[in-house]
Amino acid sequence: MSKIGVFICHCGENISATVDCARVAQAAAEMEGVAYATDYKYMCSEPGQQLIRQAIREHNLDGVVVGSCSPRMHEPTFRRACAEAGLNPYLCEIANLREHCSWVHEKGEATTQKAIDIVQGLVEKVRRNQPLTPIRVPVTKKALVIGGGIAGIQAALDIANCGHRVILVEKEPSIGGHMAQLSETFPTLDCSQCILTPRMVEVAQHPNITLYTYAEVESVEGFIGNFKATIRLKAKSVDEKKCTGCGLCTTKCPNKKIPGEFNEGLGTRTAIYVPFPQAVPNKPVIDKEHCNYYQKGKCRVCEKFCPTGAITFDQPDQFITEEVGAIVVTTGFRVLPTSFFPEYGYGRYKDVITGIQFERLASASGPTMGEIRRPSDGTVPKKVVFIACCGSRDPAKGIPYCSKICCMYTAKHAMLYQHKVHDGESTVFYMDIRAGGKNYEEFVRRAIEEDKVNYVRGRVARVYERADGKLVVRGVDTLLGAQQVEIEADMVVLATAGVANPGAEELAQKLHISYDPYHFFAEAHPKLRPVETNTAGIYLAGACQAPKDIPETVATASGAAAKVVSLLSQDDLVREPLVAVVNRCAPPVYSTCVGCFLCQTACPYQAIEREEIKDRQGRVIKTVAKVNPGLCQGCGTCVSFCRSKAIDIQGYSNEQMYAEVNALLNHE
Amino acid sequence: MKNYQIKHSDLDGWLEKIIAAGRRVIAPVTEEGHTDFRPIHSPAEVAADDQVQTIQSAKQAAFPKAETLFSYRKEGTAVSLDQPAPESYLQTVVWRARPCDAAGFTPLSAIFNWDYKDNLYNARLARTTLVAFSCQQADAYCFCTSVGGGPGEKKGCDILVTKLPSGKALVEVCTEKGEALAALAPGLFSEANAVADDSPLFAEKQSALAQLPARFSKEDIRRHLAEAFDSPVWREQSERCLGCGACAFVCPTCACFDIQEDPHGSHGRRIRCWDSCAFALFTQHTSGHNPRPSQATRWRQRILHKFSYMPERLDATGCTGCGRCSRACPVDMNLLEHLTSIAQK
Amino acid sequence: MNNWNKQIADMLADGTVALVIGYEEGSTPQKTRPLFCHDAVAAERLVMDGRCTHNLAVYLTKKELLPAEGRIGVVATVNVLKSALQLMQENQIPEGRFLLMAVGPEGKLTELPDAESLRQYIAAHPLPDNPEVAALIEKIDAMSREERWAYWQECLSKCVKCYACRAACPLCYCTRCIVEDNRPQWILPWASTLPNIEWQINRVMHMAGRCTGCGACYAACPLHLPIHLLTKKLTQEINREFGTERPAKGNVLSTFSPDDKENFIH
Amino acid sequence: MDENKAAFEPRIIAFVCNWCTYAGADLTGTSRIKYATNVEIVRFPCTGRIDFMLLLKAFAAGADGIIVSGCHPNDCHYTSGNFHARRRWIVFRGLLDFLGIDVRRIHYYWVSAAEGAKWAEVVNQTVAEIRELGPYTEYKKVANYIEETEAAHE
Repeated sequence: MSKIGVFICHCGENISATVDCARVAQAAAEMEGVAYATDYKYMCSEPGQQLIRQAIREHNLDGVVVGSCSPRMHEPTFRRACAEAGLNPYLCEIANLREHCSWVHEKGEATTQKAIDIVQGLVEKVRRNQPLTPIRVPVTKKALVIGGGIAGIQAALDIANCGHRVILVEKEPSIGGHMAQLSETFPTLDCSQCILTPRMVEVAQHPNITLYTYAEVESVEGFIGNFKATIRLKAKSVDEKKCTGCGLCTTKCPNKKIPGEFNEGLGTRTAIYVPFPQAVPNKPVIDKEHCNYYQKGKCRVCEKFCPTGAITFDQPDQFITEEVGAIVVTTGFRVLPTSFFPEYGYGRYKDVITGIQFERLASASGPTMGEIRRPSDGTVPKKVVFIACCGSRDPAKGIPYCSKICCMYTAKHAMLYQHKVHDGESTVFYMDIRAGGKNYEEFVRRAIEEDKVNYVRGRVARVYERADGKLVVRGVDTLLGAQQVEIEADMVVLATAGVANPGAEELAQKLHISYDPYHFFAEAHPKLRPVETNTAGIYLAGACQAPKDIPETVATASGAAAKVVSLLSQDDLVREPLVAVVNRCAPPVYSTCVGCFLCQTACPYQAIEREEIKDRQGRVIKTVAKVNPGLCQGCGTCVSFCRSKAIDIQGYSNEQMYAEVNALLNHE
Repeated sequence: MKNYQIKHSDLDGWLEKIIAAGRRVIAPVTEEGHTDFRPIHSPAEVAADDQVQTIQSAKQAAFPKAETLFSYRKEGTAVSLDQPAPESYLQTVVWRARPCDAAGFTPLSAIFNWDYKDNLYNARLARTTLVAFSCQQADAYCFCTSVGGGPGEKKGCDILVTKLPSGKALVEVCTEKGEALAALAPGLFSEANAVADDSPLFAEKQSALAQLPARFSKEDIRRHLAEAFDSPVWREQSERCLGCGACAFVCPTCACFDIQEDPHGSHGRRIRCWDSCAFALFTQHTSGHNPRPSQATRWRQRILHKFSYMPERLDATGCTGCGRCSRACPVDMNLLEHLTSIAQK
Repeated sequence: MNNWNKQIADMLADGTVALVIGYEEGSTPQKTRPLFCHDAVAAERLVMDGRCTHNLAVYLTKKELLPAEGRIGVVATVNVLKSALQLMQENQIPEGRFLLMAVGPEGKLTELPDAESLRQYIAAHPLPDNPEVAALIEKIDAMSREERWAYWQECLSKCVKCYACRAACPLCYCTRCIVEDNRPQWILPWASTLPNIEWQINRVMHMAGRCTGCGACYAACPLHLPIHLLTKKLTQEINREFGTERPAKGNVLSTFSPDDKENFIH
Repeated sequence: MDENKAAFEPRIIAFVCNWCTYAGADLTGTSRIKYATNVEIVRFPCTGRIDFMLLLKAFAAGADGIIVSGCHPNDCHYTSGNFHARRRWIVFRGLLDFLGIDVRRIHYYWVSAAEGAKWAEVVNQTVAEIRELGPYTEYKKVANYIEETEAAHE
């Protein structure tokens, strides 16, 4: 027999103006299982809470219903008051008599009756509430950061600087990512490498950071606070401990004509190579695909010349396992290549290049030492056309979204070009100029007004090569009444769309995080949880979520780091116990879960695992579902799905909800 | 009690009078090719008399599949109880039951009056009149003659009607309830139609009955069952059993029931409904332990209860040989076949 | 003795299988019934023809009936194979535990050792849709709502809750059926109209995307209530709304598409 | 509308998710928008949690109408609970309709936390429509009915 206390709040006159609170309390007193009921002017006030506490003690109450404002307002207040009086806080429920009753109805019998019904429903619910204790999950105080671009670097440094250990995994031979490729950065035009490389070095030297380059995450198991990641260390064919980074091998390698990734194919590298001079670590790897020894079985020139004997051919890939408490995914993005665009020649014209290729041309450390020269003949182009929104905002291309950074970098490119080629002419075709951001609009105005970049609002239909070898850009100027324009160009720069990295989907599946139709990783909530994923303990930063500029990338990285640090700063993770639970019962049944596991796909959080129930000899009796309380967020979708009702959710259990629904219609 | 002869064609007129007298009449009705007992309101609804059996037995007249034992209402601290008044039960006539249906009420009554006298059952039965028709055909599942019954057996009937090839029907009135029913058609059941005890019509009745030689005797079965508790036969016979309740629910003598609550806040009721020993949950304890953990043990219980425990404790056999369980069984568990094999072991 | 009976007798004799589940002659010439063969002698009784309609897959989840060691052979109809495949997808049949076998027109025995072979066999032996069932569904669809309610109310009021429909269904293998859960008492346990309707709604919803359409539920019903129309109708709806392909992982109702219709949500 | 219908006050249960519709209904209150008293709200964590059996139980307990409401697509606090719910309702509705259960009495809505005014409209509209349909007598009749008990009595 339960002893429920019912406390009806007047909320000043907010409730009592339309609801007869005394009558509600009176009606509640007569409800089955109610031991005490009263009304009071301000239940949330200290005297009101004291009234609840006192009644709990005096009447030995085992459940409380407070009829007051919305539970979204004062549920924590009243649950705390109950806890202070020794009652498990989860034995307290709130009847929403203000927002859902007194404020939305006129004064009258029906309103008071509705209030009574609401209370009745929650009395029946609370009679079936179970005392709950918050869930504690131990936390491994180490983080894994996947991706060593600026996002990963920033996140790793922030976490490491808070005293936690970080594993940073980068798939390329060096960290740095796209930012290392950039020439200058908008809107300040400071040199990208100058601001980035000190941070790269800091990562390498940080005592709390373990850096694995040329490495990839193979698999991830576990859950928040308790992940186990297996990392593949791809064979570098160079013993890092012996290598001094002298670079002799790279000068001796006979295979010199390999298009370099770092220079976006505009420069070449050798088969044993360091991607760029400031690489971290500054030690070479052998690219097996292009190495004569690996491909043809003969050469080993580098081995001959290496003064320290660091070359280790036939080194296998290594696998290491790291236990971490949190994971930050910062795997970045890529831009579409020019070959994606049939209207611009499918990448056939050498002087039609992407924005990132232009970055390399403009970079002082690039293949042209910072001089703008055409890839085809090395001459300085006198007329350059920049085309914005190449692919982006074009549903026909499958990319309806805005790539966000192109407006700004196109302005920057045009500006850099004008700075470097004083007699040059630059034209930008654009749809709209999106320059939202600190000093961004001013930056674009400067390009137009001071550097005289010719902005044409319109789409480019075609780029083609005339018989004389000149490129012609045919487009439309919508500000001149959709007039067709044709502009000759020595070079065309396409601001191609930023898209997800190949393999993003595969990684998401390894991590059990969700992704959008474009394979960008999905936030738990686009506004309020922008750096979290739906999988607790896994966070996102940077352009793996969507194209982002550097400030935003760094901000999300620091945001994700803050989330990680707040997680790792706890010994135990404490979570609301409103989670799903698979039942256990007496043998020989053990659990009424029949182990069909169809529920697994109903869970948005991959919280449903398999558990083997074993006898004392260790033999498996049955395999049943188990909800990982560390991952479960308590939506209850599995509960409604389970055919045999073997899963239930604490706080919204089948018994509770059934009783509440039935009780609401109790009065005749 | 008297016996009468009437014309086949007068049977409907009699039924009409019974209906007109306000009796609730349950009779075989054919829907979608299947015949079962249903309430009827006109003789035209009654199925043609060409089938061996209805799907279900007539037991529902006195032992419905669900019934309210009592209802309650709470106001403040006062509780009021409402129990159905036995007087309020309608006078019911089961029309064209079979002798095996009628025979079923003997073991059923024995169970419902074993220690506790079940007023609801008794009151319903007291208001039920069974008009049985002798069987003129039997099928592969029938075995009444092996368990003490017969296609023209009067025991348990209030009235037994036997249709004779001559176009006459011999009406044997067996009880006062039967007399009361005959009295509703005084024109038919007149002195002129009375049949003497030595009438040749009784011989004609015997010749009109279905021929069904006994395959075993109750005593054979009891003797074998006394030693069969640990026999492998239970597992062998029950392997294909699916554990549904079809056999028990169509059986004229199965009396197992469950008692359930139907609470609605301050009011509610307690309900009795059919249950079956074939269900795994039937004997499951709250602890999880089940003393009959397998279908084999449940099948054994079914047979032992009917053919060993009931004869020992109630002096009644829990089977009338109607064969309904076998016809209803989704996997063709044939009781006659199983019993014959036990008797021959 | 057919050649395939001999083959199965040999398999039982040499221990290839410890048990074979198949069909034998039933009580009347019109029907057959399930048979458990524990030895080669029993295998002589096995039959396979158009009368074999029981869905033997129902036994594959009944551990108490199956020998602890050894493989179990099943002489299966296509309906049995379809159910067995679904059971595999639902993690109910351990790999390699059962040897499913089909008997071809000339008595040729085909062994179907794994899910892939089952899939191929089922695809190669499509079962025709029962036009009577489709016609009945159309008839009910054509009724007014009130007529439909009257039809089903009348029909299901007859149900005695023997649960033969559940017992005969290979996919009703729950350790504890929802009707046996009394906290809360989801479905009132006695047989009367609403509890009967609620039971059928549950049974059918729980079959969503799983029902293989074998009709065992209807065949088992001692009262011949046309409850298979409900599962069939549900399958039709699911096929129409979500296509005939079932998700590779999970169930129709534990997966979704962002493009599912919502013309009824405002 | 005849007088009986006007006098009939339908009883309606609303099954709503905590994050969108419950909060939206809170906003209706905060905005002091008035609506009919006939609806009682049951709070669930997510529409994904709403068991179809609970809807049937509401009818069995005497509800004349039902509202089911949650987050708009892509707004779900749990990302996909509402998608799962939507699919469940598609199948469930089809089955109910085939059984002749009056699906016009179950109203489905998406009401976000910002749509306080919409919640008031949703309630008023549902109440008006259910009032027009009248009490769900045919369901209530079978809800507490035990054939044998009732049929066999005077």
